[in-house]
Amino acid sequence: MILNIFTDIHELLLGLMSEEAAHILELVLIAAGYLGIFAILGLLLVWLERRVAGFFQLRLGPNRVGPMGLFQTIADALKLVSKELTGTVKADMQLYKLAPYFVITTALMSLALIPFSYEIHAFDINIGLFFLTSVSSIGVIGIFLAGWASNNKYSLIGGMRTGIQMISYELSVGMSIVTMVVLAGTLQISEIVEIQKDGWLIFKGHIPALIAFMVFMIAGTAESNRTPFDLVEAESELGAGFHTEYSGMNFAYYFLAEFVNLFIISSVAVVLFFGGWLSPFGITDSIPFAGLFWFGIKVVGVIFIFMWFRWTFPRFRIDQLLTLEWKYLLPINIVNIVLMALMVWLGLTF
Amino acid sequence: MTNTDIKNKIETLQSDLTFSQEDGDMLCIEVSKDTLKDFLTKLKNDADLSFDYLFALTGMDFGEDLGVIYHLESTKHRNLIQITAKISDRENPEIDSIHEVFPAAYYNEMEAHEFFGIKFKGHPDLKHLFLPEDWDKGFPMRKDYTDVNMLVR
Amino acid sequence: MERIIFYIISILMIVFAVMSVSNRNIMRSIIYLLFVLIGIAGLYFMVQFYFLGAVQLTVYAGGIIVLYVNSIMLVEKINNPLDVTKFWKRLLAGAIATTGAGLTLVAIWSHNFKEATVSKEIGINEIGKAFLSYGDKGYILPFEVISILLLAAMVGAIVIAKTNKVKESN
Amino acid sequence: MKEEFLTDQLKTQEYFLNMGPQHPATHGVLRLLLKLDGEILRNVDMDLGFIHRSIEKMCERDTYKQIVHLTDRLDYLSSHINNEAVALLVEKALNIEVNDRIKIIRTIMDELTRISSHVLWWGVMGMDIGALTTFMYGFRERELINDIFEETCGARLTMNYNLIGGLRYDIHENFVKRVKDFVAHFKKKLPEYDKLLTGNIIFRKRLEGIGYISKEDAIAYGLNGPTARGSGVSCDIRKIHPYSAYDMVDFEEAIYTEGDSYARYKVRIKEMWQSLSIIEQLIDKIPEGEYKVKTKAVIKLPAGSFVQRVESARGDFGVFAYSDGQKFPYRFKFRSPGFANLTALNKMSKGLKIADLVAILSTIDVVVPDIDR
Repeated sequence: MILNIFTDIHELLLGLMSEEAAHILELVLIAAGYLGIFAILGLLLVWLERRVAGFFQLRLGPNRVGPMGLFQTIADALKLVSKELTGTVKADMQLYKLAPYFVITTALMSLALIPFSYEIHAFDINIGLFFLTSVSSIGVIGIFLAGWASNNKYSLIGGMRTGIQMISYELSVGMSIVTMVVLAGTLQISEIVEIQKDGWLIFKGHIPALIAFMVFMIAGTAESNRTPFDLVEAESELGAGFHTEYSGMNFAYYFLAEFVNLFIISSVAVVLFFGGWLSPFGITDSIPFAGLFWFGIKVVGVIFIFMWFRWTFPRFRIDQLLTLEWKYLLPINIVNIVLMALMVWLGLTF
Repeated sequence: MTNTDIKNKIETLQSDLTFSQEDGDMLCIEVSKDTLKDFLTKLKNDADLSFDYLFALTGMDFGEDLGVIYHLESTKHRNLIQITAKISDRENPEIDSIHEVFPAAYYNEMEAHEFFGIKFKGHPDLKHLFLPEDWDKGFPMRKDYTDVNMLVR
Repeated sequence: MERIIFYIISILMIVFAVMSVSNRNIMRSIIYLLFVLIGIAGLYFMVQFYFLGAVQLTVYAGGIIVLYVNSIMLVEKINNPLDVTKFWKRLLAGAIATTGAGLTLVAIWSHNFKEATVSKEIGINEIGKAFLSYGDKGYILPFEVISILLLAAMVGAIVIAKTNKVKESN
Repeated sequence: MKEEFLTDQLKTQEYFLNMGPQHPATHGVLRLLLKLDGEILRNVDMDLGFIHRSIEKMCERDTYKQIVHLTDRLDYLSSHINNEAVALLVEKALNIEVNDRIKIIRTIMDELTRISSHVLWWGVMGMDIGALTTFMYGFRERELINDIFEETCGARLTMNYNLIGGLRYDIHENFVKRVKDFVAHFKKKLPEYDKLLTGNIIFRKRLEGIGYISKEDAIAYGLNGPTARGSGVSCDIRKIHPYSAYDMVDFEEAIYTEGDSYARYKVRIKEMWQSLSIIEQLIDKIPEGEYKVKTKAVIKLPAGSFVQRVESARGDFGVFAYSDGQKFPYRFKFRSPGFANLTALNKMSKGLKIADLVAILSTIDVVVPDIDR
């Protein structure tokens, strides 16, 4: 069986070396695996974005390199790797070079918490969702630093906008997660998925869950800096915003991290609202690794909605963005939490 | 209003004016540069004329004199008139700025300044608008300007 | 192996702590401070205090540092290096720090630690209940005090951003 | 108390931001010097001339027939209309009477040019506000118009189709059918534009009340074209001083009185509908006849000043010729609509945010070669 593949590797390693060394090697292997997932996910999502953009914009998108243009992003990545790393003379070089790694590390750390299927789940701790939000709160610093250390006014404005935007909308993301946690009764991601075996949470929690889902989608778009909340890199205003001065691979880090963050946000939405890796009505739950397929389908569906937003909506202005968060989303969220608590207390959930 | 009507009306406002092209579609008036600003203000504020729209401000090099041509239109009556003010001093040409009367003149005066060297008295910021900031090769739109790179006719 | 990781993290923390206080670029020292705080969180994770670690990350790394970075970016002469403090001030600060460190060390050495045999993972439900109870093992008071800490951080940020008017008039 | 605290205690530093000459929002090489307080605009100054080609000086060494073709390079999006301005000027000065066929073809081409310019503006407008898809939609229709142009005279953008005393070629035999096809197609697509952008709540919030300029200020600053008509100024040269075939058609001047960016946006959308209506009225009425009037080989204007104004896609495009009776003009001045509109930018955008400046700049619809001349 395929399920045994991990155990087989474990035993093979144990046969070759001591337990301690095997443990370290396994950790290294998992890390390498996740790095691979990171890169492939990023490239795949960039490709998907371009195809979706083409679909919305009456054009084809990349379709020459490889089947359906699948290798186009790989070609682009190779180009970026081979490019010169430029920077400004007056930049704070130390922080300037450090900044992309904040973004990429936090994205990678969050990825470890994503349950791709029942079998593939690297870091399943009891405070999973809380850990996810706390890690992603550090990612802001990377963008902040990039904006500041570039010593470019456009970058600086972009960086300041990020700070304001991320701090504000993290609240909404967190609150809508908390609403769903009230319903699920746990923060552990695998448990949240298990609870949904008899029905996805979006159906279980009906009205408050729907509100939470909408708020989560809005705030999630803002968290991943995508249109209509892409003020950070608003290209018609700021050129490229915080990463104006980055080139080559340093730029690619931001680019990849943006798409991986999109994936993480979508995964969280899938876990919280659409039953994670579970198949509808449990039709394929007995087959190992089938969860991977269902999880993938659902995540791509949510990602498609995000991309739909991006290629349809115009951009907000910074004060409108803050008004939306503090005057609308936050009060709605607070009321919604109370509503959800009442529902759970009165047993009105399905 | 016909050109004759406008002419008659304008003559009551100010005396030292020269009229021409009365049978064309646009009345041309020449005014001395010292009374120019007053004259334009009167034209703008007069209820019957109300020339409130500065259509164009053109710097001129008449050969002997420099000058500025103003085209004014009335958004009420839709008559276009042309007002010419000549400046005889080529070395240090000066004329009153009218940007307080017509804000539209602000950037146009900057343009006339850098291409013809006409100084507009009262203009707060006569910097180079089109030419580079360190331009010192004279005034390109004047007739006596020669540029080695420029092809002759 | 855990021992090795512990030492690596500790050494890194000490190095970054020293760099943080000795660097004259305010932005860099904030970032070094961030590394120290992340290191502490790392130690918590090592002993499987996940909740505490995550709180450390959220409150200190994600909250306070971001607030400080945000407000420091508003400071006028951010690119200028910080002033070197006066000698007696450094002496005083050093003395206080040494006293504090000494007290901590004395407390640690005088206490009779028992080695934990089973590392028990504390459930999130228990933590939640403990936070809201004011009984014997309740944490409602410390929980509220944390909010005062955040308030203090905000006040600190405003103080940094505020222009020193007295200095300007001189 | 709040304001006092902000100004006294939290001292903020104003800084300069150099927007352009290479910047996506400036649509070319326009340099804006912004004085900012945070993101709030305190002052907007401009530095021009990055593509100044001194066309006015070049005109002084060219004959009138040559000058027609220099005007393409001003506002390249309404090149046909610019050509027409010079042609009409010379025709008026020399009393050359052109027949109705020429007039009607010129008018149809004018309106097609206007639609193609507005469609491009609409695409870019969406892009400036952040909706990237509009650009592709705009180009879809623009391509059809450019195909018509290409079939008619071989060029797609700078057409040089107008000459003094007529047109360069007769229209292609497919012309009428293709124009009709386009009108039918565009009538279906224009409501799509409204669905995508006009009714969008974010888009409206971004434009409504932004970049306000009153009617009086609009006149004083010399605003013209759709920009001024958004403030309620009636300034359509096609109505006021009709030229070519505009006195034969019935159309409405698009005027909105709000004076904000959204009004300027609506003016241009309405103008596209009006242009369609004008084309529809004229396309079946093209009479038989010559496409060119014979003119002298060397054209000399009588001494004097001549002004011809046309309504280009950007507004009141004026040509002023000062002739001393030679075959070259003594002074040739182009009154560019974009330059006049740009002068009010500071007035419109003071106190707003950078994002608003971008929105205002695109509702003014600047084309930099037109401003720099």
